Amino acid sequence: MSAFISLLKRDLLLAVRSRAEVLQPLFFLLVVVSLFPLGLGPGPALLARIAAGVIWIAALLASTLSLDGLFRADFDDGSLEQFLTSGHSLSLLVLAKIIAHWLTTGLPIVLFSPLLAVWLNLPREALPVLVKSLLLGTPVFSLIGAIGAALTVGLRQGGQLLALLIFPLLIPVLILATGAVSAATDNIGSSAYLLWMAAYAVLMLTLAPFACAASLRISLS
Amino acid sequence: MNPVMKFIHKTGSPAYFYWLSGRMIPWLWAIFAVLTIWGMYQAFFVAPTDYQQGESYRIIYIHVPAAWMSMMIYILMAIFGAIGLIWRIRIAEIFAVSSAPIGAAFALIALITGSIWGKPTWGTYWVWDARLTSQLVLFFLYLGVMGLHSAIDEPRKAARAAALLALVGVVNLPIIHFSVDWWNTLHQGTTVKIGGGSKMPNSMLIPLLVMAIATKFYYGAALLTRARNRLLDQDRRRGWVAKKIKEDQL
Amino acid sequence: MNPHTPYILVAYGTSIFIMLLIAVLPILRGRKLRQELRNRASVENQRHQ
Amino acid sequence: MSKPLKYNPRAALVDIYPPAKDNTAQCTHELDTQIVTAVDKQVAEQEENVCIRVENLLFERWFIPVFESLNFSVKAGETLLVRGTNGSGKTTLLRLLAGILDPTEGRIHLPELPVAWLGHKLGIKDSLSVRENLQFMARFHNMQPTDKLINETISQLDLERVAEQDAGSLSAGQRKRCALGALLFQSEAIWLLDEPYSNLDDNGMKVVDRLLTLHQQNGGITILATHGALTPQSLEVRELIVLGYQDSERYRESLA
Repeated sequence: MSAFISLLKRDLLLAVRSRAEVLQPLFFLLVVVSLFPLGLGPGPALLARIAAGVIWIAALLASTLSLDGLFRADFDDGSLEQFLTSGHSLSLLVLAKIIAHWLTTGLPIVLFSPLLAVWLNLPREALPVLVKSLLLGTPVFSLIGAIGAALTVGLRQGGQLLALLIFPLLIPVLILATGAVSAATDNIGSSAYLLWMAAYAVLMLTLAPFACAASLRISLS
Repeated sequence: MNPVMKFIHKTGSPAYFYWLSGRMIPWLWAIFAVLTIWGMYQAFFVAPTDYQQGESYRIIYIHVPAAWMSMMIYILMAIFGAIGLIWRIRIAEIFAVSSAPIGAAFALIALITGSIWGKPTWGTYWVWDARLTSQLVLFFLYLGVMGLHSAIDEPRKAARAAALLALVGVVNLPIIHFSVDWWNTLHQGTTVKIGGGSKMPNSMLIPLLVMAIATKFYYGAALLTRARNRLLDQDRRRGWVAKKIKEDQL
Repeated sequence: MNPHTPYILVAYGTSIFIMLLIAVLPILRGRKLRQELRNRASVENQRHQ
Repeated sequence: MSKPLKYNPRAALVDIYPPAKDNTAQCTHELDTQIVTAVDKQVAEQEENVCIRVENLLFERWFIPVFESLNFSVKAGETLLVRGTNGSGKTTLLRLLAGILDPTEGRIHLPELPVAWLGHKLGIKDSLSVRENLQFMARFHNMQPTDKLINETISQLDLERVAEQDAGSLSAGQRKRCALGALLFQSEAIWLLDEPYSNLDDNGMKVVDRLLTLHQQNGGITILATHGALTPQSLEVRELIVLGYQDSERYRESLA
C-alpha cells in the first residue's frame, strides 16, 4: 500500500516539475473548442445545440493526447521493469498511475468545462449535468486509455494507434454523456444517464487495472 | 494426464494439426459451395417478392449472414485469444490472429451491402441506423486488433497483445451495442427496422438460415487455411516440417 | 429489368469479390510458402551430399 | 521437502537497513512433485540449501532459441557470474529469472524471496534529485526513508557531493551508483544485476564489490551478468557460461 501512495506522490511531483507538459492537453482543449464557433459561425442557437457534443469530443481528444506519455517515460528509463520485479501487485501500481493521469488531465478538463459551456452558449440549467457527466466520464478515458497506452508503449509511433484502439471503446461514454446533457437542456430528468455512466465507470475501475497490468507484461516481454 | 488434456495436447502438436486441417479444408469448401448454391437458388427463385420493398430486400441474404458472422468471429477471436493468453497454446493464438481479417471482411461486406440496400429503401446510401452504426464500430474494433498486431514485430508478442485487445473489446461489445441502440432511439425515434421485425414467411426465412450456415463453413475453411500457413511459416526450421517435406506430405 | 436489380448486382458483386479475396489469397500464399520450403530443402540436400 | 534454510541478514548494514518483513527470509524450496522424478528428489535432498533451480530452460525469439538450454542451481549466499559473448542471451536469462520474460520451455524454481533487478535502464527519474530518487526507492520497497537511512545510503554510494542535484545532470557512472541504492533497500532479495560494472570508474567498481560482498555475507544470492573482464574482485564467485544458440552444437547440427 505504501508503494501505491509513494508512486502516486512521485507521479504528481513529476507532473508539478514538468508543469508545461502537463498543461498542454488543457490548452489543446481550449483551442479545439474555440475552433467550432469560428468554423460554424457564432450563431447562439446553433452553438447551444452542439455545445455538449463539442465539449465532450474535445475532452476525449485532449485526454488521449496525454495518454501516450503515461507509460512511455517509465518504459524508457527502466521504472516499468522496477515495478514488474518489485513484487507489488502491478495492477495496484497501474491504478496509481491512472489516478495520477486523471488528476493531471481529467480534473482540469472538469474544472474548465464551465468556461467552455459559456463559450458555446450552453443553457444555464445544463451546466451542472455537464460537469457531473465529465466527472464520471473522464476517469473512464484514463482507465481505458491506460490499456491502450500499455499496449502501444513500446511501439515507434504508438500515439496514432492508441487513438484507433480506444476511440471505439469510448463511444458508450460519449453517447451517455451527450444524452444526459441534452436531456438536461430539455429539462427532462438526466439522472438515468448519469447513473449508467457511474455504473460503466465502476466496471472499468475494476477491470481496467488488470487488463492494463497484463498489457504491460506483454509489452515488456 | 486425463483424456481431455491428452486430446488438447495431441491436437496442440503442430504436425497433427497440420495434417488434420489439411484433410478438413477441402470438405469445408465443398459443403460451403453446396449450401451457397442451394441458398442462392432459393433466395432468388423461390422466395416471393416483398410487398413493400419489392426485389431489393433479397440483399438481406448476404447482408444479415455477414453481420451475424462479423459478430460471431469477433467473439470467437476473443475466446481463442483468451485460451492462447491463459494456457499459452500456440494454435489458439494463431487462430485468434487468423480470424481477424476474416471477421473484418464480413463486417465490411455487411456495411457495404447495408448501405447499398439503404438507397432503394430510404433514398440515401448511409443511414445512421442503430445496426449499421454498431456494425461500423465493430469494423473499427477489427481495424484496431489488426493494426496492433501488425505494429508489433515479434510474432508471439504481437499475437498476445492482439488477443488481449480482442478480450477488452469483447467485454465492451454489448455495452457499445446497447448504447448505440439507445442513441438511435433517442435521436430518431423508431425507424423501420431492417427486415427483421416483420414476420417473414418460411420461404423467405429458409434461405437466410441456409446462407447463415454456409458462411460458417466458409469461415472454417478460410481460418484453417490461414492458420496452416502461419503455423508452417513459424515452424519452418522445426523437425516436423523437414520430415513432412521428406515424405512429400507438405 | 426490375429497377432494383442494379443494387442487388452491385451488393452481391462486391460481397463475392471480398469473400473470394479473403479465401483465395491465403491459398496462393500457402502454395508459394510450401514451394519455397521444398526448394530450400532440396538445395540443402544437394549441398549436404 | 528439503529442509528450509533460515538465514538472517546479519551484515553491518542490517542495523541501518532492518529487513522490512519481521520474519527471517525463508529460503524454503518446495519441489513440484509431479514434475521432478524420484531420482531428482534424492539429488535435491543432498543439496540442502539449493535456493534457485533451473531445469532445461529455453527462450525463443522469432521461434529461434536465444541460448542453449540451461540447467543449473544456485545455493543461498552464492554469487553466480554469468559470462558469455555479446548476444549469447545473458540479459535474456536474467530477465527470465526476474520474471520479466516467461520461458518457452523448461522451469525456474524460485524461493519466496523478492527480486531486485538492475538492468541497462537504471529505473531512476532524471527530473528528480538523487535524494528524492532514493527516498522514493526506499518507500517503494516498504522502508521508512529516515534522514539517517538516506544519508547513510548516499555515503555508501559516495554520492555526497551530488546528492541534491537532479539525476539527469549526473554522469553515467554517478547515475549507475544512484540506481545501486535500490539494492541496499532490498537487502534480503535475490539480486539480479545486468552488467553492474558498465560505465563505472575505479571507485565505482569498489562500491559494487563492497555491496556484493556484504550481500554474500548476508546469505543473499546475487546473479550478475558481465561480458568483459570486469568481474568482482574481492569475493569468490561461481561461473556459469551461457552459450548463444548461434555457436551451440544443436545449431550446427541443424545446419548439417
